[in-house]
Amino acid sequence: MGLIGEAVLKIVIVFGIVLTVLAYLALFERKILGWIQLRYGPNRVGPWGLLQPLADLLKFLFKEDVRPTTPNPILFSLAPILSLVPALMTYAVIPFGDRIELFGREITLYITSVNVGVLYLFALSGLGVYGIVLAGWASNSKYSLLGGLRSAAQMISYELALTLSVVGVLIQAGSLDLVEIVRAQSGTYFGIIPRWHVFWYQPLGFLIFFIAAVAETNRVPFDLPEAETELVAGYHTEYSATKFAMFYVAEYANILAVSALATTLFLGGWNGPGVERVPLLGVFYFGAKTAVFLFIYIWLRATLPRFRYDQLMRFGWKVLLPLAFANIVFSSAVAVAT
Amino acid sequence: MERALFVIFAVTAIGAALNVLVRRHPLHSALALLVVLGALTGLYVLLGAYFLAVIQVVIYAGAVLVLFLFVIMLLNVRAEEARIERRPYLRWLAIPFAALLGMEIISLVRVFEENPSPSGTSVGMTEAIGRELLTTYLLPFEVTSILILIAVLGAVVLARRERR
Amino acid sequence: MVRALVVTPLLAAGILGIFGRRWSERLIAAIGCGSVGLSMLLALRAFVELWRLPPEQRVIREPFFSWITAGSLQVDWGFHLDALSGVYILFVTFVGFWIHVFSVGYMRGDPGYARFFAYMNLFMFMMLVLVLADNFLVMFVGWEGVGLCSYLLIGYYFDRAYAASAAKKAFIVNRIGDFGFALGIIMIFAAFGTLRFSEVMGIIAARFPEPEAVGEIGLLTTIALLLFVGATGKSAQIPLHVWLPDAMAGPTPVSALIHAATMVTAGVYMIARCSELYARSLTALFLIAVIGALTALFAATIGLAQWNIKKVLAYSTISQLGYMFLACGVGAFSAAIFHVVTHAFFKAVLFLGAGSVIVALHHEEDMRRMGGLKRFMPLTYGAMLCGGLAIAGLPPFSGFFSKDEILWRTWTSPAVPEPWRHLLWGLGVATAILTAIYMTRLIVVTFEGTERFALSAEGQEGTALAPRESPPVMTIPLLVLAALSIGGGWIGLSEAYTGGRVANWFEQFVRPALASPPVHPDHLSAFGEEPGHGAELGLAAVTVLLVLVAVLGARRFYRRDPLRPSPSLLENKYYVDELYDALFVRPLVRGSTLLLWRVFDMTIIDGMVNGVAASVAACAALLRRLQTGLVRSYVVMIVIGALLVLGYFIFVGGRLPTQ
Amino acid sequence: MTTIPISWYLAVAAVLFTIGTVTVFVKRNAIAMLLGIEVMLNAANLTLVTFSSYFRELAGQIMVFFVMVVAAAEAAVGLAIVILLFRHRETLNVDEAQALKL
Repeated sequence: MGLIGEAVLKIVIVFGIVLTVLAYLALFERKILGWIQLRYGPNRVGPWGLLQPLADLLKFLFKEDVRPTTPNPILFSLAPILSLVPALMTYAVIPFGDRIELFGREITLYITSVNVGVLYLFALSGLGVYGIVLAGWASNSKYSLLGGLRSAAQMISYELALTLSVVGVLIQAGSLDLVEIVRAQSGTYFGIIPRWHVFWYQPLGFLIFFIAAVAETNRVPFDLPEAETELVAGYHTEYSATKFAMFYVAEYANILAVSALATTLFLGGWNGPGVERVPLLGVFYFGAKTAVFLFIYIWLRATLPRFRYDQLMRFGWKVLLPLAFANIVFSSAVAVAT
Repeated sequence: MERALFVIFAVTAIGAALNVLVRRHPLHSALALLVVLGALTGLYVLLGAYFLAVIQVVIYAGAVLVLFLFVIMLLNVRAEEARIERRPYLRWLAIPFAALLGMEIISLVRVFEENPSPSGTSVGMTEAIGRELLTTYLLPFEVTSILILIAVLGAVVLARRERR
Repeated sequence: MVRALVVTPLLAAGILGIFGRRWSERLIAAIGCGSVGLSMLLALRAFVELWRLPPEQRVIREPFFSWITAGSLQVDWGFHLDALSGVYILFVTFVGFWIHVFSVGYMRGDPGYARFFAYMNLFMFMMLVLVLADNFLVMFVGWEGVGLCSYLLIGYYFDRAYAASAAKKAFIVNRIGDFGFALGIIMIFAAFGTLRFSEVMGIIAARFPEPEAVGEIGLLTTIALLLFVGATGKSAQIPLHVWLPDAMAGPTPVSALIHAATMVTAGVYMIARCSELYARSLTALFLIAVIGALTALFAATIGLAQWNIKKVLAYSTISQLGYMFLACGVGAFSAAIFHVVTHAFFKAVLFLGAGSVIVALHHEEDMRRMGGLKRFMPLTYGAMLCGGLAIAGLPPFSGFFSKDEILWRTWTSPAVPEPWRHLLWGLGVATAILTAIYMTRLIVVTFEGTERFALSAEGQEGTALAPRESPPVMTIPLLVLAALSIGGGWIGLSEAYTGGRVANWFEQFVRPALASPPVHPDHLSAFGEEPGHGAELGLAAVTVLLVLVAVLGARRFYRRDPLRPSPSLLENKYYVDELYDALFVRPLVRGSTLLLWRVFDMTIIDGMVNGVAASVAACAALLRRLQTGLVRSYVVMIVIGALLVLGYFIFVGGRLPTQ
Repeated sequence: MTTIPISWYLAVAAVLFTIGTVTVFVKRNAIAMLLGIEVMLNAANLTLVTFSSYFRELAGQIMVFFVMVVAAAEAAVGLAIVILLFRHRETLNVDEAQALKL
């Protein structure tokens, strides 16, 4: 019973933390956008606007749930759930840190370690499309439908590059288990440079992964499924209140998950100076690295214009995909040579 | 526990498959197929084929079925309407053949009835499958990759709008 | 590693074949030669690895992939590197590399540059497959593959009728031999149930302790003779020798590589590879020895009378191949392989030298229009001289060692009955003398005496038309190979010369891969009585003396009148081509026209074809009603069909699998 | 570990296969027919995985892998044809695509 209790406890803690982080991520984004655009950003609710997420939450909960006339009311309600659940399920395998000693027992700082962890994540990211596509379909609206269509095509296209960009890392680490991949990145070269994949043989893979990840999460400059200048709000045009909140949270959950994944795969996860002695420090390192990615996401949003649709497709298929293949060939060559 | 899970997954799979059959709208059929795939994933896990279970979700659910949805939405397919068959009397042929099928299934399944059921935990690991694919099955593997390439080219050529 | 060395030339061949057309000659040459060079280095590495193993375990097996699995037939692509194939890959890649380099200069300006190198590389691949195969079927792939490349390269100038027909001739004559070879392979599988060399030879060694006697046509003899038919085709032995002289229609490097150094020795290789089999059939060995000796003598006499420089060398090749078969026939497999190696060196030199001359004289191949080239092409002359002395068998050139070894082994062979072995030795010595004569004639007529080629209008050297020494890209390979044909023989120095103090290195090395010769019943009583080193030296001295006399005599003879006509019987190659034409080709053509075409083809075959077409049309008229255009009805038909078939197997056929 | 008899899995697969076949029979919509084919393929996959697991033989799972790949190829080409059909005929009813029949 102790083990199950421990697992449940861990799940509760992780989800508590993740949901809090997600709530503040929205604030974080608005603040940074504000600063970049020489504004203050939200600063009315609480000190420095720190209670803003709470206010937003209340607003979403108490707004009227407007439902369009649609032949598929069930699908319409199902879509946001289908979008949110896979996004949250990703955190089950992400290793936040190594194991620690607590109350005389060893506790791992991740919910579980699956030997096909990376594949599990890709499976979830593949399922994430359904929410968006079905939302587009069930809304019975032209804008939504176009958004859903775009999203389906875009996510299939960029998922290829995303998956292939990771193959190099997998070859180098020799495992599909995320914990093992992080362990493979411990230590340093020449005592200075960390043994992270981004520095050793996988810089190209990292670049492809990051770009494809931005596209996969429908963020600027790849946010065509919800391009407000063309499609009002794309697939979630017709959504409001709680259902809209679900999409909103799902988007941030995806961003956070992808950032955490990039950290795990390329930036050495929890690794950092002193982690061997104080494992709890790993969580801090992990958080810091992930935060850098989150900042870059917001930074991109503030600075880059949106792609045109044909540019997006051409970039994915004719630039990223060949590069990913080249990276696999390169990685295999390195693996054979060493 | 095992049996309960098996029954849950099996019933889900069959029920969803019936939905694929019964639904008039292709989109609903496709979603029912998604459920079938999910249930099968569960069965694969029960059988110890973890790699295939994940791959099932990645390839079938994540790619193939999304493609179906995409096309359904792109063409804005409507629900099928009932129509009158041209040769309704042929319908009666179904009965003898259904009987034949039933007999065949039963006799084939019964072959394995008394079979002891060893568990399959050791097979199905990613590494073993990868090793087999790139050694024993290298030639089929490469041939399949060429098949995929041809399929991609074929799809592109077929679906391309002709330029004038 | 063995895989890499085999596959490298194939990759290059593919690349050149597909993309080479638009590339510059420089790039093509780099890829063409580079791949073979790489292959050579890899072969060297593999050889060294083999060398490091203890002598009795010198086998490297490298499985590649499984190819055919059908019932009990299991054929894999696997490579088998032992002392025998190790020697082969080493000299094949080495000689091959230098001939490729030579070709860079020889083929300059040819419009089919890339095609040429693609074929040559493909040939190298096939040859390596042949040599490294670990079973008969893969060897057969290589065997047919080199035949194909030979065909492609003989017919390289396919716009010339004689080249095209020479290529066809080579292909068809080889087909006759291959038919025997294929039958032999089938018999092996039928008899032993496997095709792997190691397994087949193991079964033979275990099941047949005693050799089959002379005149006994048992299982082993049948297989051995069938395989030997293949060898006569590939290695141009009587009666299937007719294709090789015509094969000279291809570019000269091709003649050097395929039709002198490597491919034509495949027959010898095959027999050595199956030495365990041949050592158990005295009949087959005897037949091989006789055919080899006869071919050697017969081709040497023709070589005396030819005017085309390449034809002389072609007949010389046939003759030398005869030597190798003689060696196999008397059970001296290692001597045969040794001669293959030295022959590869000196014959490559001779052919490349001839190529150099031919280029210098703007593709003139008739020796009657050569002469006096010594002055213009000193390097080529020097190289050719080395090659010539080597093939004539004068010490210390390489040919001496191998030829002497063969003659000595013939004299003392345990496998051949008493009067015959000395008779065969006599034939061998006669061939050696003839070899010395025709080779002296070739060098004298080509390089010495007056200049009979057309000089420029002023008749002076230094003008555009005067022959010039070839560029370094051609002379360097010549010199390298010439050096080897001088010194290459020392690796097989017979123990007799050191009084038994130093063992024959080459023989020591290849012996584990080969069988020891069987003992003929005649010799059983005398068994154990080793002939002394003195006898060996004495016989060698006799041969050398005879050859020396022949060389000097021939030199005087041909210097006086280089254009001395030869007996027309010899010049016309004993009318063998005409004989075959009258015996086989014409009856075949007439029979085909009258019987096969007019009667069989026009009535029976055409009748069948038209009848089938008509009946298909009639059936189709009925069946096309099934094609309703309704996809779903097709589905129903498929499923009903499947149900019925399944039902048949379950309820009627009773083939239900049971646990 | 597993106490489920092999025949249970096979029975499920057989039923799924039958349902898939009937789907292909009954539907006139080309996309729905393709969906039926997917059901059939999945049923076949289930038998392969079952045997693979029960006989501890990896070959079955490898075969499933190939089946999935071929199914993906089939879906890509099939859907391209469907799109083409729709463009030319404005319909997805396969019964109406019979211009080539005799």
